[in-house]
Amino acid sequence: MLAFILRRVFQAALVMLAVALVAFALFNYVGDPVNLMLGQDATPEQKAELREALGLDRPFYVQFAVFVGNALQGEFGISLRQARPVSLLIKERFPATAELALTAALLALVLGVAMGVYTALRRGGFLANVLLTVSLIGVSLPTFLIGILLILVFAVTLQWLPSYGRGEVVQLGWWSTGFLTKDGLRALILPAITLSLGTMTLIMRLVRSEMLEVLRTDFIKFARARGLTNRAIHFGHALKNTLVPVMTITGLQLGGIIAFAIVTETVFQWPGLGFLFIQSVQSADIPVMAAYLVLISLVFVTINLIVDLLYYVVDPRLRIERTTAAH
Amino acid sequence: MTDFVLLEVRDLRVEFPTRRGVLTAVDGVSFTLAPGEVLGVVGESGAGKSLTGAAIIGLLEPPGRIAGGQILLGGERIDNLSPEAMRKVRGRKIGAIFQDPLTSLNPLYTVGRQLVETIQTHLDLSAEAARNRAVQLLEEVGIPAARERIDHYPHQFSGGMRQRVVIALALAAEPRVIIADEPTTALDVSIQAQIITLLKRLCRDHGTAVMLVTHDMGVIAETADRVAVMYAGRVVEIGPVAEVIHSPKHPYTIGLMGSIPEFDHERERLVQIDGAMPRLDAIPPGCAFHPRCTRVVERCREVRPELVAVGTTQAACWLVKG
Amino acid sequence: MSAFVKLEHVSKAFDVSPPWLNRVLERKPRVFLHAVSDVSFEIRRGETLALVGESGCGKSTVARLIVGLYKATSGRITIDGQDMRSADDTSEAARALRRRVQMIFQDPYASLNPRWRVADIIAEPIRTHRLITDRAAIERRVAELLGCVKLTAKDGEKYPHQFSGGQRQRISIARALASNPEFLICDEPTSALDVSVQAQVLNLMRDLQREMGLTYLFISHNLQVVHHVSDRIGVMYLGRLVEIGDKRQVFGAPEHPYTRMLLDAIPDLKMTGKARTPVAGEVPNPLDPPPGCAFNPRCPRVFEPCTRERPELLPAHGREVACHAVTRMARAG
Amino acid sequence: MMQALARLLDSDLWWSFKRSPLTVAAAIAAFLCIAGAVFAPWLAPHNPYDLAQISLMNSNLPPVFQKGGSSEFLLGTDQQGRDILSTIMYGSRVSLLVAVCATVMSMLIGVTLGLVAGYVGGRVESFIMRVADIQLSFPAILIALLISGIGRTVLPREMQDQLALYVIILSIGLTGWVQYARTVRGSTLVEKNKEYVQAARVIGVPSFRIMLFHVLPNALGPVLVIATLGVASAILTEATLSFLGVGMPPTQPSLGTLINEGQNYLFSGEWWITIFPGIALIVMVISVNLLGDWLRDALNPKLR
Repeated sequence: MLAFILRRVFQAALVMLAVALVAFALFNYVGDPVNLMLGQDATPEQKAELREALGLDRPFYVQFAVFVGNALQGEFGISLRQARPVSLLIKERFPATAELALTAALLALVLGVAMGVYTALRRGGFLANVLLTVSLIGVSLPTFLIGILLILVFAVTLQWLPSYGRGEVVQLGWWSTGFLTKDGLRALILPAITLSLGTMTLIMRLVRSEMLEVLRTDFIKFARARGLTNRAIHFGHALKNTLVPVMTITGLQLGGIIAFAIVTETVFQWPGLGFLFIQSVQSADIPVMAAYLVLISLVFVTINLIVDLLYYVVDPRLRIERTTAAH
Repeated sequence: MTDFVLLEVRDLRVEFPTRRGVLTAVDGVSFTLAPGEVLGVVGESGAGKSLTGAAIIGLLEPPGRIAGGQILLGGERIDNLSPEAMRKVRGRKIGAIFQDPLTSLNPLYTVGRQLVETIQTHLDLSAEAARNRAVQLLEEVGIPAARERIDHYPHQFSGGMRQRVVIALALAAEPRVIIADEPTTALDVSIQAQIITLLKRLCRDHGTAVMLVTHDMGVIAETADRVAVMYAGRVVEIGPVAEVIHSPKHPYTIGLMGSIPEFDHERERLVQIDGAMPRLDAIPPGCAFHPRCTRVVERCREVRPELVAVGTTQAACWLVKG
Repeated sequence: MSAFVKLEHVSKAFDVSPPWLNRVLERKPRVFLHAVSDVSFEIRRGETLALVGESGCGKSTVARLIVGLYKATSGRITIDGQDMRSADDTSEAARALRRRVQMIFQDPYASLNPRWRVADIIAEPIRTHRLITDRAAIERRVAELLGCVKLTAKDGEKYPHQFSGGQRQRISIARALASNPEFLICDEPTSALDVSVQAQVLNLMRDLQREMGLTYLFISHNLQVVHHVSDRIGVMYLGRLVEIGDKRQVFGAPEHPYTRMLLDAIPDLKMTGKARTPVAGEVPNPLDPPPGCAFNPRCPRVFEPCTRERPELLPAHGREVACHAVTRMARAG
Repeated sequence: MMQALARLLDSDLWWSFKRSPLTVAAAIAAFLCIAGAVFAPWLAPHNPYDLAQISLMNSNLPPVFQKGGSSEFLLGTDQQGRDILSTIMYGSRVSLLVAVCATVMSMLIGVTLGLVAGYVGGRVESFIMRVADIQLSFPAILIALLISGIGRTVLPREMQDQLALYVIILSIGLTGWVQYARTVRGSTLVEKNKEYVQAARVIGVPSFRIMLFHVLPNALGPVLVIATLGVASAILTEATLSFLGVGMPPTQPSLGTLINEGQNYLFSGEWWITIFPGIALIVMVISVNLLGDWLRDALNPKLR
């Protein structure tokens, strides 16, 4: 157990280090920060001065160490576009993305698993076929188009829901939440649906195919032969075995939600990290890009770590060493 | 023993609709099973023996379906029961054991949980009583330190021990009939002998009847009271086991017995049946065995022979005179 | 006749250790699975030696060691005086040796590439070893080989899935024969087949041996089949040879308690009323074999040295046996 | 040739194809989309990028079935007077080109790495699969964004539009290989242990020949399925990138670029500028996805 956790944590740390290296390379070598900060017409003296001030004349590994040290304290320098500390920008934007992603992830997980189980058990049934067809559309529709269509229908035509922004938010310390006002919740509906739809259908299709696979196994057949109720077979035996392989992919999909938040936030002008990131990509605002990359990687790595640990809880084959098995 | 019929299969027909038409995998199979009797069903792969078993417990995999005939348990039809009624029959009145003990158990639950679940599904017992019964069952199938091992997961048992657990599960609600589908095929010879001995003892003690499906004549010889030989979906010979083994009537049974290598007399060559069992989509007209039969006559190619009684056995062959 | 195939103290261990981090943290040692330990035997030209034993006894590993699919951890394997280890490299000698040794596998469904035509499958050894280069001649040779295994030249145009299990196994045999080998290793060649088809394949193998003077190593768990095909029999248990000798000796008057138990465990087809005596217990975990004689926990004749000292394979009553009880009796008698 | 055709018409694959009307419809739709895209210069009613052919007089015309629509511009025009139908056809051409090139690139990288990992094993395998795991935990869209973001910074501004096509193919192609690698490695591990591969080794066939002629052909079934679905998802990724403004430039618009440009007119009522390219995109992706789904089920022996 300890070795398992240690190995996972070590791998996670390795990934983070690799990401930090990429971010650092971005920061320092892609587009000369001195040029970016001073503009094209600065004098060589000015450049040299800034170079020294930024520590760019020091050896590579020292610079990297400083970068990592700063990153650990949440320091990523000054945004080139907005001329404000990156950490401040991120702190402002983080709650918006977190609330959106969390809502979407919950929607996707709960509905995705439920629909997946339903379509597997009622294979060939009418509603199951409808859900399957709809899910195909869900997989085939790009997130941004879903957003646009939802806006067209619910905001432009019917005028039921707002088409952009977070609505009214309440400040809790530095955290701003939209969960506590009616306006904020209304503003959340369309973006959350947009963001969750793709993941939801993916999870649903995955659960369905895994469940069908499990339902074909010998132990399910043997459970039927023992006369267990359908309830016990489907929800006791099949579902648990289905969730073991589904967990990994679901973990990855939740990471996907954060990535696609970029798109959703762009469509709905949602003042979150993704929107910030896309603006920084368009204007080559490297410090923000680097900070976003590190932060998002941290989230991914954490999700993956949790999924790995969940495996350990669910599957006794991992928990109990094979070699201790007696006869 | 034979005056009371526990399980009766009448003219059973199992079909599989496919793109090239409907395939008949089991075709007019009839037999009876008395309480405490062991009926061996033997045949090569594709003969329809496992499907017959699956049809009896109502677990044919779609698109396979029972297309004709009746199955009676204690005089009552069970082939037309509702799914829910049939579920109550499974495990309670008819138990089943499958070939591979490695895959027959859910890997994520302890053996005890699976046993208790099965017991409580069919018997009105408290959790504690069910658990006690589970321990008792494990002891009965010869699992040492059952009280401790009940909380182990399937992967912590060896192959032979797992098959014992499977047997305990099949017997959990004291069914009157057990369908054992190749219960020893996946096991080594020495373990095979242990499992067969166990199965025989348990069924004698509980008075359970067994339909033993296997391709191994040796297992049949030492276990079964009667044996049905199947070929291409039909029973070609059925009778008391000693009779069928020592004086087989149907040319297929004769060939089958001759092709088994034996210790006592050394032969330069084995008796071989040329060709292979026909595929379901190409079953020859007349007697399905005629293309491989060395004693084929004109009528074999055209008219299908029915089972006729010869002494205590029955065989479906034109050369056999009743 | 001198030995054609010779194994001297051949062992094969697989490293199945837990990952490094687990070993360090949980203080676990490296673990080796000794699949084959110190196995020595000879096969004479033209004879059939059979290896029997239950699953996990190492008989298939022996087969794979001889054809070079595995490398032996220690020991020496020679074929016609030539060391198999030279088969590692791509030298001309190694190629020549490969040509002379071929193998027939267990599963007729997995042993033929489903995407190749049968004719191409059979021609592969010919092309690989460049035995014939002329296309028409290859075609003729393939037709001839198909004839050898009672198939027709037209069957070469088909794909494996169009054949039954028995036919496929015959195609495998034709492929093995294509390089004119002298030594065939048959790893459970009939255990996936039905009995009536098994008889066809066994008869064919026997005919081919007669016609071509082939040497066979026949591996099987089925004692009746082994008895039928072999001249000599080796019985394996947990990676070791426990008894080896002439078929009539070993099966007629088994000396090792394990051989005896195996024979007793065979179902009695003649129904002489003799109940089969199940062997007590199960094969121990091969990662942690019992000390001394590996069979001692199941042996009815176990006595003091068995749990302490591993018995050597020694001649006794016209065969070789690795059993303290037998060698002591032999010495006393 | 005739023989091969006859075999195809008799195969299970063709049978399952004929039996599913949805699949036939998808195949027809996919064929129309692809033909319309590939032959756009010959089939399109106008050339929207020929300045001589467009006129501001025709700007913002609604589609033909709405009031004010013209039969010359079946699906209406955009703000510059370009025929929407024609821009869609030209746009599909770009989308499809990017998607197919990126898929082929992913496939080549993935299949090679997967085959090598599966067949060689050991440290090579651990390394490749570890990289794949890490890559997989980052969504493709993010990596693609990063690559095109870097491209944007590194390349001189005047070259950006010219090179956009290559940058975007590269960024989508580089992120898609993991699935191929994992699948091919999986089937390679299975096939490698099958007895026909061992038989080839016993015969003395060299390793690379075994990989190429024995293992690879048997591992390709699932690759075909992934590639089909991969084209669909590459179309989506490209559209998303273009929508975000980091994909194809307006001078060389793909469907995503068109949707992005049209989006600004959504609120002022000119819905057709964005909705029709959107529909084209959806039809293209759904039909390809349907074909991929069918192929997966048809090739999966367990479902038969």
